[in-house]
Amino acid sequence: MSDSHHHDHAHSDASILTDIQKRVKALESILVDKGLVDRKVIDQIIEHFENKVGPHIGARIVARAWLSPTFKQSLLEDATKAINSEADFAEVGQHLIAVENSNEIHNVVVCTLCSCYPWDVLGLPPVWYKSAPYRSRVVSEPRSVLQEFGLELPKDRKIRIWDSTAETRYLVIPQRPTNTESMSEAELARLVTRDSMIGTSDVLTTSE
Amino acid sequence: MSDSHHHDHAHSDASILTDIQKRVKALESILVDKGLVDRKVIDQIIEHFENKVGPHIGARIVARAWLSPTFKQSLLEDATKAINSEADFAEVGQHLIAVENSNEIHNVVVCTLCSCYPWDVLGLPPVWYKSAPYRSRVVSEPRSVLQEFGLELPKDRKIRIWDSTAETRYLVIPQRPTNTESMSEAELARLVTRDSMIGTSDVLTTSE
Amino acid sequence: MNSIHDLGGMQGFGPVGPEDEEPAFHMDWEGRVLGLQRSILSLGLWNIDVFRHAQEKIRPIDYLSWSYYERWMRTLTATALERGLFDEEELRTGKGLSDGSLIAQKKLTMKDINKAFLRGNFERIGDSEPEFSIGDLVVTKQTYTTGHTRLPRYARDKLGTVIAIRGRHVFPDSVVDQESEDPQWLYTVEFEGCELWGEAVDPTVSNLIDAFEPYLSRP
Amino acid sequence: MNSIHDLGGMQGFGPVGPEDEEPAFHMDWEGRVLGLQRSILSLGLWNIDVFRHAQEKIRPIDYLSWSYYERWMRTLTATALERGLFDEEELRTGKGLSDGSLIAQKKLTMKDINKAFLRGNFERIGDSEPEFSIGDLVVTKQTYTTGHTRLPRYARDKLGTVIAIRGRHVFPDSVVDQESEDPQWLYTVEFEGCELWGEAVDPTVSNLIDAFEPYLSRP
Repeated sequence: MSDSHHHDHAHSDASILTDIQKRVKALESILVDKGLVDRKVIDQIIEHFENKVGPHIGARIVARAWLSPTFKQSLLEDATKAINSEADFAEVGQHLIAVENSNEIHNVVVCTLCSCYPWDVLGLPPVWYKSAPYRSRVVSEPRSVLQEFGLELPKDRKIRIWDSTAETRYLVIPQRPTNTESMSEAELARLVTRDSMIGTSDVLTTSE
Repeated sequence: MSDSHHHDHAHSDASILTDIQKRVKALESILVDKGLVDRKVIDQIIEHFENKVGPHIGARIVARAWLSPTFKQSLLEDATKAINSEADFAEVGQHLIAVENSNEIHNVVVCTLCSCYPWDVLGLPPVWYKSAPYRSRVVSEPRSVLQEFGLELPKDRKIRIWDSTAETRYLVIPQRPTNTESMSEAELARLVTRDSMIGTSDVLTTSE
Repeated sequence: MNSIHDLGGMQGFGPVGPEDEEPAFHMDWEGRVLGLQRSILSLGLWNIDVFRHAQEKIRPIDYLSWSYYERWMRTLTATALERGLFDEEELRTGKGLSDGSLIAQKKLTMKDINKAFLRGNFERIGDSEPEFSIGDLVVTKQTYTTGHTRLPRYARDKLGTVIAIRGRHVFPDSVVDQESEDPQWLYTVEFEGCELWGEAVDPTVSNLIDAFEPYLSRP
Repeated sequence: MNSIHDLGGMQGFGPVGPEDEEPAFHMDWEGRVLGLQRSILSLGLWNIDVFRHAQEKIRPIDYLSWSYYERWMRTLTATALERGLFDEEELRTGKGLSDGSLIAQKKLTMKDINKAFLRGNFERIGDSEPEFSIGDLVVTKQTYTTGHTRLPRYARDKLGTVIAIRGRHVFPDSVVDQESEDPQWLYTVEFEGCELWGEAVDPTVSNLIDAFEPYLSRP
């Protein structure tokens, strides 16, 4: 990185935007001119991440796992295979690993080294997931981090912090809330938030 | 630290100066107004560190150690006591520790956690000593750091890196160069550079 | 390398501060950068490990100052320049002056765009057997390299237990340092929190990493 | 705490870059800050450990952005404010509005200015005997605290040898966390470089730290 310029909060937003926008535009133009990149492809990638993938995918997977013990078992054994075996789920990539919360264990996912995240089932990671505060502290003081998300776990609940250091990706299967026996998969899926599949929140309850 | 403003290389020097100068002036004025600080005392502290203390003090100590085996022995046993026992040296503070270079061992001093430095014998530490590049790398890759200072040690020379993590302070006694048998203490002291007493350089040789 | 990217266990960055109703992108150019990153990786000239290592080489002050997608943009630009996708003059003028087809053949097109949406498979089936079994105690390596590693500082030289074998995967350290896939067995290793953080830490916590076989030895 | 100040073993900051003929101060205000720091510490309201910990609490991005004396100035200001040497209004106006003699009596004057030039003695003679002897093998503590420690991350949970006993000293961790001097025996501990950095590292290197007794245990 030979360019030593960096940005400061004291700069006006306008000047940051202009500088970065110019740089991004230049990078794209050069690569398009050289025939290495297609603008329509970039448009389509943006469209995909803005509108196609997102936590609704993971939520349906979780809801199905709540409803079907067989599916849950397959999911815990090999999540990629389990999901790709269901006809109505879009294909997901390799080495997705599902980890299940219980009354004994709560799971939390992080990537301390960069920003590894199960994009194909949760969409783009939120800014906080990629931020220094989360990446630094959730491995060493998870309870204080979870409290910032409003999640107070019982004191004796075991917490497992999964650091995505390789090309495996982790999806948390949160606990199914009580009083949801009569709910459909679609109704259940609406309770499953993005953060509950990262492990930083509980799912919504029916009363919410 | 509630103040989140910070400075950027892209700012003009003039605006940095003005802002910091104002802040320093305000801090000083408030404390003077309240009778907690005396401006003349501050002037005198500056005068002391600009003109009184500096590597010339350490250099004389080293030169004397080269000339007097008895003094060197006392210095290695308790440097503060040894220096304070010599009538013509100014008093130095507690727990100065002298470490001697030899054909077997080369010593280097650092403070990885802040900027601990033997001020009373070397004066103010240079900026590089307090900087992230030095503090981070000299403990783990000393030879590459020493090379940046132009110091190439023999490959089998043992290197001891002293990290000043407590209220002890370290002074390196460099090796006496050859062909200096006829030199006086004052002449020898002129060969002893600041960096040679930190361990990042050799002393000057007579030919220089 | 032990740069600022290796954040696990550091302190002082303040509260996490999640945002309500966060959009996919906060600014339009962020989406362009993501699209460029997927397109450039699809050229097959370097992989995600090289992209990650390029981010590790960002100066710490810049790493903390730049936003996430600014880091990407700067890293893409620097790596593309280094690898000859374009030159300084093209970067200065913002115009591509020569045909890129000599550099790369595997351009991502609308026809095969799904490749950009499906995570690649980094598993490489081979003859070797895994050295460790589930339940084995292992000690992670102490290491210091200017190259790339996926063993975080907080989990080095620590005693843990193998809880899963994940297959035989492309080894990121070798990809970056030797441009070789050098597949290695991958394990999930669990550490008691107090092994990593000391006795004063919450005893209910355990930490897990995915560790490649060269990171591990028997205690 | 494990903040950015704990730099030992990190990478990515670039070359050291010593300056020729460096002046004592690069700008006039730096000297004023040093004079203020010595004067304020002489008030006896807090000691150097508290001053150091205040610097550890600087946000990492600020720690890396601010110059050395800017860090001091910011830290002095923040600590003085916290400890009631002045209030927000005085800071805003730049004028001291009330008499400070109620806050501190030990003002540094021209008569006793030499106190500012002589390092204090942090040794505290007491009854306890040192637990360890020269030549003893010791293991440093694994620790994680939001408080203050003088045990760097790179030297935690490592095997070393006591090479010197330095006396019984004020314990910085207790000074900051409990406002108590809590004196502890202080040892110089030597570690083989490969114990800290791995087998690949230059085998001629050893690292030494000054470690307080509570940091050490027997292997």
